[in-house]
Amino acid sequence: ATGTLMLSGCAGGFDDGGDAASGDTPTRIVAAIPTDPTSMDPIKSGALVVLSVFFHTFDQLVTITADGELAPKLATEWTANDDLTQWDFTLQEGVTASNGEAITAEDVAFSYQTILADPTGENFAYLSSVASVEAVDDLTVRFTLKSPFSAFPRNTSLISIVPADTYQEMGADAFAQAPIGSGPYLFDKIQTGVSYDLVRNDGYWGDAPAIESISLQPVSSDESRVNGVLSGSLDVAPIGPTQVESVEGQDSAQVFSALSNGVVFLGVNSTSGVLTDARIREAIGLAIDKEAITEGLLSGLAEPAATTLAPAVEGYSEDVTDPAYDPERARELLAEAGYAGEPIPFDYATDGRIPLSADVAQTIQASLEEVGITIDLRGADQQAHTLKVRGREMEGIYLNTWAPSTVDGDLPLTDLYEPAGNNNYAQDPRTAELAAEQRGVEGASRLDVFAELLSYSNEQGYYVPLYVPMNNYAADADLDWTPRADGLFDFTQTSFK
Amino acid sequence: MTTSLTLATAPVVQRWRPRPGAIVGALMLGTVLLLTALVPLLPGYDPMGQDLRAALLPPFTDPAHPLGTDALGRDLLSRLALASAVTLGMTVLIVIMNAVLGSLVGILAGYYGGRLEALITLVSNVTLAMPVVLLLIAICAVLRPSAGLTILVLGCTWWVGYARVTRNIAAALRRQDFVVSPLTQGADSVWVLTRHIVPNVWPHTLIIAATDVATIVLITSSLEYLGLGVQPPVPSWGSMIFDGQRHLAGDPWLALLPGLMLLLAVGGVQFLSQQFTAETRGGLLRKGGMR
Amino acid sequence: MSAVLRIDDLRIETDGETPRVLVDGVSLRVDRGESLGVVGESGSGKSLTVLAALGLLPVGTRVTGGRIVLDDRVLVDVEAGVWAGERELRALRGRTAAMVFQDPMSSLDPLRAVGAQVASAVRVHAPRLGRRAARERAIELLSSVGVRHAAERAATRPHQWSGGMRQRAMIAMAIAHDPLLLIADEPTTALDVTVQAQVMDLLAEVRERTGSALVLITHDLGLVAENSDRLAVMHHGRVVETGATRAVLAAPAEDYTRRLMAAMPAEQERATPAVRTGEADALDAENIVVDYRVSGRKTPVRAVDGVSVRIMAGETVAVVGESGCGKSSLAKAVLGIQPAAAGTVVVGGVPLRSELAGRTAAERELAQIVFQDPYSALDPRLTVHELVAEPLRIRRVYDRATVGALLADVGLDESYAKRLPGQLSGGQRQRVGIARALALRPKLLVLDEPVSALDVSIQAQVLTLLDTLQREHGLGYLFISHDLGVVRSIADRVIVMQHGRVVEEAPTAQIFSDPQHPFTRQLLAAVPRLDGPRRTARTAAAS
Amino acid sequence: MTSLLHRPEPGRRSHSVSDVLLFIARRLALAVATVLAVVTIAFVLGRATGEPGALLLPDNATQADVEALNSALGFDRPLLLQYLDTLAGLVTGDFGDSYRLRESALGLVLERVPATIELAFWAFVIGLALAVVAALAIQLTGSRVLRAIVGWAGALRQSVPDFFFALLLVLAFSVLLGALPSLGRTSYASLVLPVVTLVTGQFVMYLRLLDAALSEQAGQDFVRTAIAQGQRRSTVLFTRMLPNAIVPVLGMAGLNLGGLLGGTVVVEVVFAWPGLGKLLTDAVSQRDFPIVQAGLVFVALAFVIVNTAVDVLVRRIDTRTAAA
Ligand SMILES: Nc1ncnc2c1ncn2[C@@H]1O[C@H](COP(=O)(O)OP(=O)(O)OP(=O)(O)O)[C@@H](O)[C@H]1O
Ligand SMILES: Nc1ncnc2c1ncn2[C@@H]1O[C@H](COP(=O)(O)OP(=O)(O)OP(=O)(O)O)[C@@H](O)[C@H]1O
Ligand SMILES: [Mg+2]
Ligand SMILES: [Mg+2]
Repeated sequence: ATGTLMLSGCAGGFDDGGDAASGDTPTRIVAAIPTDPTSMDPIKSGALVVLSVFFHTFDQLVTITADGELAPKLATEWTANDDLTQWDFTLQEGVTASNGEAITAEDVAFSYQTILADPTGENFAYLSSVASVEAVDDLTVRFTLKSPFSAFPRNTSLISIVPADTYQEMGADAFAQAPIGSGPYLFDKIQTGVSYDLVRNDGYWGDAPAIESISLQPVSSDESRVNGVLSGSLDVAPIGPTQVESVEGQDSAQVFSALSNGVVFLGVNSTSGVLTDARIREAIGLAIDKEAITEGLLSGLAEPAATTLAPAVEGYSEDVTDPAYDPERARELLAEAGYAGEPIPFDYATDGRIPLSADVAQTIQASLEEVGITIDLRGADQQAHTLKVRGREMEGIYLNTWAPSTVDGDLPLTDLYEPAGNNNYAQDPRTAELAAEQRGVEGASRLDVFAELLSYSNEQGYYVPLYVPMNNYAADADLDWTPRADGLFDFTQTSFK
Repeated sequence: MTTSLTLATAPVVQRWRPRPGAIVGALMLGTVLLLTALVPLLPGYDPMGQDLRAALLPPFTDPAHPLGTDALGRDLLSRLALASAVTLGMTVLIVIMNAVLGSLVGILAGYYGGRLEALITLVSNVTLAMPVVLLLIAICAVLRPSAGLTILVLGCTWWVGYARVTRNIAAALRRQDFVVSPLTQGADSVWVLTRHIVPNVWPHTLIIAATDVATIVLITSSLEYLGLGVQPPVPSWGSMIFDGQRHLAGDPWLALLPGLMLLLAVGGVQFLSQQFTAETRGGLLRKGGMR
Repeated sequence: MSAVLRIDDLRIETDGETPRVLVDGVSLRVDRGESLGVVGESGSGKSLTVLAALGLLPVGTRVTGGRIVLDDRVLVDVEAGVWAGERELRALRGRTAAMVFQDPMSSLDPLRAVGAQVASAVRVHAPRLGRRAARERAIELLSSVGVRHAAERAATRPHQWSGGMRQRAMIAMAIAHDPLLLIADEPTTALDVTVQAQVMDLLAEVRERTGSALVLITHDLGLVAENSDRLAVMHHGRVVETGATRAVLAAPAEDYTRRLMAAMPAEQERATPAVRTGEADALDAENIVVDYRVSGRKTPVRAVDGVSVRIMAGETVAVVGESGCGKSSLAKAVLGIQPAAAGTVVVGGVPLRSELAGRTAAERELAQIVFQDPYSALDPRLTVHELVAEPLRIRRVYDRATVGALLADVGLDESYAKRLPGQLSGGQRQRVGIARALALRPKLLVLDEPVSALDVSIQAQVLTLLDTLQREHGLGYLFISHDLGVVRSIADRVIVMQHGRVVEEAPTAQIFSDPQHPFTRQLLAAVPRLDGPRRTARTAAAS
Repeated sequence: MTSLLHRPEPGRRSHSVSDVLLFIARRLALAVATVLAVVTIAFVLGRATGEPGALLLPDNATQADVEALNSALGFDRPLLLQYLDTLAGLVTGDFGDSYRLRESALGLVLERVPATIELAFWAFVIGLALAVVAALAIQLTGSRVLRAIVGWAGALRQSVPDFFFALLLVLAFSVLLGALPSLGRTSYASLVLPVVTLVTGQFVMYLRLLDAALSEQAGQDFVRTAIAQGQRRSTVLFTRMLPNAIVPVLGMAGLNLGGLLGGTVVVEVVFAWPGLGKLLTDAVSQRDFPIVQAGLVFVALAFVIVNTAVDVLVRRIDTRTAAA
């Protein structure tokens, strides 16, 4: 009896549909995402990987384009008062959710208010500057902020708008099972951790995308993603830098590489042990040959970084530089500081966010030991590492990365330089002041503040910026697509050749 | 593991008459051991020294790196030798820990039976139901992942196979007259356990241990696949294969060379261990007629 | 009269580079309806010879010379290069010649119902017979060998059958196709005397019906005397003497045959008892009760039910009875290995606790046991010296000389000291067991079937040794056996047990001359003797 | 005379009701104790690994946010209370919602179970079946060459780690030949590679056990009896030796199937197979305790159930063990 039971169990597990289209240009895209998305309820859920789903199925007030620019989405325009504490967004007319419910300012206000009501939600932190949200009229939403915030609209690109009545009727749990939005795609089938299937929303208010259906599938292993694309199981998948070369040689696939919005850097606990000495911190920066890492180890699929902001990110400035690779000078500084080989702990995560992190860490260890610094290399899995970062428990230097999903310098610099920031060991009041200051100014003057802050940070050696990695993708040879700097998927502009 | 090992086929460690398989096995294992022992004596031995400009050299192209270099430009031959020492060392430790622990538990359960046996059954059930990998992840989250931790955790959780077999043997031995007889002459249980049970059980333990060597090498390498185990920059076969598979398309030797070492070791131990298993092949069921 | 089986100059060797000759130039002949007895000590090649006749030699051995002809078909002729194929042999096995093996316990598949096994033996050579018909035939066969309620019993598995019943099932399978030749390799060694008699009766009866010839392999001369027409005596892989059974036994021509006969226990009581008076009783056990708790049963199994035994110093008391009557359980209770549920045990004047753990080491010394099975009684890894030294080491009184003296006592010289049990014969092992039991100078020696696993010749040696030792040390013997011949020659008194109770107790002479209880008489009647009544398949012989 | 032969049977205990009840009671007690122990160990390890709040919020969340979340998840309550809660959840079958996925943990685990069972079942059945076929072939042909070939092949396979072997399979059959899907659980074809990976790894172990057991059976008296009756060797092999040889192998197989049901993480990762192993390992590293608890309870139960089933099977095949 067990046998038949299991057999029928398996049969139920398979869906019979293969690729719908055959012969003609495919209209279905299967994309791999590197981790399991969390809940499909956009009010509760805000982890990065889920946004690859939400960008398709929900509307956000604004959107950030592939090249990092701010663009209208549900909101057609937005304005702020003079001191940047009150923002009004004007909404698109005639937007309806897929079940017919009209999306108005009420729905926007509801979505934001619900998020703000729960400080334990994943999205709450993006709205920490918001004091209140209200619908001024059907098509106008007003945000009142606690303090000036010039880059506020970028944060709204992460918040999805749900149809308020439907959400309340269904309740959060039921909504997560069968979410309804107003985006260009509808949820077709959700198999948690297996696949998230979307179909085109023919009633979408905006431009109709070319692709008819999208399947997003979590695939955690790099090798599996490459092979998935090479064997045709996947149409597009993020891959690691070492795999780029092997995909490039294939006819059936192509590689997309684009500089990301993130920076890989060394965090430095400047309050601990020998690292309290600025000369030793400087020596660490001088001892690392960033070029060797980006060109040798990462096969040119990264660029050396001089600041903790990537070029794609608002706030980046070319003027900020850091001293070049100079092991001689590093040795001198160490000698000056009287460094006597005290071991410096070096934490890194063996897997997870930074591709080849173990190799990178080993290279850095070797360079530092080259100039006479003793390194105590400590690997851990990503989660343990994250907990340590978040608990501010690092005792020496550590490998970390920051990639702002808003593609704006505000998020990382808050975290790196403001008192509550997770990476801020120095607690330097000057950095905190500058980090707050940029929110109150706009345009060129804002960039100036950024530049000042980043230069000061480099001088003090609070962080050692290492490199800006590229996002690499293997994709079907016929795919016409532009990858985003933040590594998320948005297939609304995508098609097959 | 082999529950079919009964007293009837008890492997009395017999006269040493090598079988062909055993010779092959010894040669395979010997190659690995020789490499492990001799390479560190070579002048160019440097498993850690990096040179990103000389990364991924193929084998037999540069006399300084006879087997080429890895992605960080480290000498592959040196790393293979170090990895062999690390992997074999870990494996042997783990196997010994489990063999001792498992046999002890099994012997006690088999000899005393009753509540002790029930308790041991429970513990082994829990051990089996608690996946080693989960245990390691959890423990590594508290402490740092390291070779020592892996040895400790695997060394304490892979004993159930030993316990099962030794339990059966000890239970069978307990009923043997030669075990009862010292008791009637005034001996206590310790006497019987140390003089009669343990010496009659250990040949079986030895056989399981021999087959287990392979299993443990594979488990540790699978754990390294998950980032648990030996920490970089110290290599192990498992981590070398794992790192190497990223370069499988362009530079396959990075994965294949440590894979070959693994093959030699696992195959070697396996063929050697067959030396010990009693060859009760064929029996009456042999083919043919009168001849 | 044509021969059913003819073996000429058969030679069997082991495989390998240095072959050992196991059977050398054996010639045998079995005529139709005739019964041939084959006797000889253990390892003399009896089994190999007959196994070769059906191509059943174990792995590692092979025929290297001679001729085997079964029912006019040449199976092997080494010189002519004739070798029967598997197919040909299969057609003969079970149909022309069938075998009954020694151990009915292991000769049946433990996982299959007995009826199914008989049915499959039927179907082998009658493939067209339907399953149902085969099953009916199987039940018929089982009934014909005296299995009552055969239809019901057929569905049960071998472990639910007693030894005698199993041997009946084996015989039922063997006669399924009325074979010309039945080969019985020690068919009764594992059975009680009473059951043995029944099985031999059955074989004779069956042969009367089927007219089969019989090859009976045994080391019991009494059994061949009663059950064979002709006799072949084997020794060291050769046939040393053949002839009509009665004639050979009456006037053995060969020295070896004479030795075999001399070794048979004399049919008389021993002349001079060794009982010592004035010393404390070796054993005084009162009302011993032994219960076995069995899982899934509320009431325990009562193996010994209120048995009292008294043994004086230097006295031998034999306990006899059929298998399962509680003899070993009684012995274990005395030793404390299986604690008595009730009753008292006093050894050498010292009252002992019922369980072994409750006895002090000094108390444990008082009673020692020699186990039934010399193979499991000795740790296979220890040398003879170490085995005998062990009790001394336990008591911390080890001394090389003592061990040497003990070994000398049992007739083993220095050269044995370094050997492992695997390098000893059964009799030698039993001597080591006795030496070890004597090491602590006990008052009471419990001998649980000490000679039943041994050849007659070795049996005699051990019995003589026991007698000598008893006289020397004034030991009391609790002698357990189901071989009444042995009992008669060594015991002073006999206790007959049945179903856990004593049914009769009397001096040996009285038991043998004037048995009171019907069960005792049954036991005595079943003992095969050289001059016992002949069981022959008369009709077959006449035809 | 014959009365002696027909002594009353020494009670047939194997089918008595109280015996069966006792067996069931023992097994239940063992199952409960196992699950309790597993849950307790998981709880202790879980609390030792730290509070998960920081892992659940984005990088820019503040310490205060994290603490608020941790206390919302109940981590600020006394440990004993948390433990009792866990036990209560065990009784009601409610392990709470996954912290990360915000869905019922038990539901998430059960969602993965079919995929795991499917993989484990096929790997087990095919592995065992192949081993039986190979062992029978070896016995039947008596071929040393065959035994050597299978032995070498087994050693070769065993010395390739599962993850590497899986990768080679994918390269050969998916990338090069394009014959089979390289990942996912979308069709019966996608079962092939993961099952092959597992089967080839298991098969050798079963084969060794079976071969040893069969070889031992070959020397048994009842085999000789059957041969002496003129039975075919193949018949003897199938009807006599195999059932007897399979008994000791079943015990080992039970252990193994139990292990497979715990999830085969490596295979699941390489083939993106949505099984329990990956879910559980992720949950452990992400400190998603509700899933860990629910998953481990499932694994422990599966383990006890499978082994009980094997015991029952063995008892049915071999009534002697029931009596012993
Ligand atoms: N498979 C075998 N390989 C090698 N030698 C064997 C094998 N089987 C039996 N022998 C040897 O052959 C000799 C004769 O054995 P066989 O079994 O014929 O003796 P037997 O007369 O039947 O003795 P028993 O009364 O103990 O059954 C013995 O010395 C035995 O050790
Ligand atoms: N450990 C045990 N558990 C349950 N019952 C037992 C046990 N040992 C013996 N018995 C039963 O007790 C009874 C007596 O057994 P015992 O071994 O004393 O017989 P025995 O007279 O020595 O027989 P044999 O001549 O076969 O050695 C038998 O019915 C047997 O089945
Ligand atoms: Mg014999
Ligand atoms: Mg007995």
